[in-house]
Amino acid sequence: MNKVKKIFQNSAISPRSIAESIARHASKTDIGAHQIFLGQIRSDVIENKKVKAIEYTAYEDLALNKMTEIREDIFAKYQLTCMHIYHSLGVVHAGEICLFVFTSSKHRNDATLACSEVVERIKNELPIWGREIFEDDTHQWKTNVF
Amino acid sequence: MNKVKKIFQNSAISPRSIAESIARHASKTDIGAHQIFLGQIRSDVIENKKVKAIEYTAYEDLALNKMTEIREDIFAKYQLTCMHIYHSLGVVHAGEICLFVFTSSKHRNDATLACSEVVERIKNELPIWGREIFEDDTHQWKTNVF
Amino acid sequence: MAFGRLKEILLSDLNIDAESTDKLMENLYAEFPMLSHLKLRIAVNQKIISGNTKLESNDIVALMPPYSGG
Amino acid sequence: MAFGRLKEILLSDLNIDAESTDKLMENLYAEFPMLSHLKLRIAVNQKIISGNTKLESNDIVALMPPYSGG
Repeated sequence: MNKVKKIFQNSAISPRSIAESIARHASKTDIGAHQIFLGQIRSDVIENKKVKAIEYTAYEDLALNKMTEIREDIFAKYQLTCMHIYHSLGVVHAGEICLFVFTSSKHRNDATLACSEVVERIKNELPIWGREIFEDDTHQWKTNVF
Repeated sequence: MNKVKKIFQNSAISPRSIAESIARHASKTDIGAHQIFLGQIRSDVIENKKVKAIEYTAYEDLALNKMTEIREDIFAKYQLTCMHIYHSLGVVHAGEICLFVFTSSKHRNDATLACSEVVERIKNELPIWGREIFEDDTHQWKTNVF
Repeated sequence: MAFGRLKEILLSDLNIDAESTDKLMENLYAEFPMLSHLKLRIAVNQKIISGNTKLESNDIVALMPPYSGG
Repeated sequence: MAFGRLKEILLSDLNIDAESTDKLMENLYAEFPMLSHLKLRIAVNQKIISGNTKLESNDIVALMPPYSGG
């Protein structure tokens, strides 16, 4: 069984932590391409009410096992140097970043295709739930559109 | 005629400037997805000589006009909130970043497809040349593989 | 264990005796009719199941509404 | 104007009298036989041309080897 890497953090993902993650790859001089996907909280207006935040919860154990499986599939399919995934739990406000997917490879095609596929699989296969919190503090459960 | 935006900078692209660019989008709460491509200098070994840097030159006026055209095509084709492009000129060392393409949209598909298409067109259509400098200070002209 | 909006319906994790997942769901639907509107995924001991599955005591059953991460 | 490896072959920008881009290239190939190994794109006054193009005095012709940006 492969090592299970953690992906959850109890806060929004800061631009600074993204920069640090990028900077750590400067020593890997076999990398030619990085592809990054960031999910940002939108303040959608639904029936005249504006979303001010999303509160994420997850079935963490199952999510981490599933992510390990996805990671193995992706590394088997694409020539990647590395891949990093972070997803926020708890309350993330509109304009903040809740998902950070980072793939790197020698040639750009692998990083690019892997990044899209991982984002798709995270949205489809990880047991994570978002509760949209409106400005009046009512809420509704988010549904992903595919 | 549309406004010509500058894309060149005479240095590597720092992770910090990428973070700043991301952070500036926190106020745009209609954005749900960011896609970022980064080109990093590889220290390829060619005939036993290791690349230590690439020196970029460009036909800047033509490149900026071409980029304006590409930008218009992309905005006509995809629902983007914004798009930012930076390419280094001069010497960029192995492990440093020379290209930063940043697209944002409400739903992820637009940002993702636009990002790939822009990277492809930049490599194909912008008059930019890379000279690979080896550790022994000899050089060869880079050729893009497609 | 219940997740997402299910947590609001069931209020807390429940201890229920049932010989199989189908039986378990039957009992839950009877008690919480709202559940029938949701497309649920079911996991037993962290493995997602697709058909009816036998349950032993201490098995952990997770009821999961559609995912909405990312 | 010459770019990329062409700059090393031509050494500097040149002033050449030629009535058309075909004539210009003919002269250059005669003087710099190495050029014939390169697939060049040609721009006149910042517009890339595909066929032979008439030249006026003061037109700026750019000879560009294959791009390798990014």
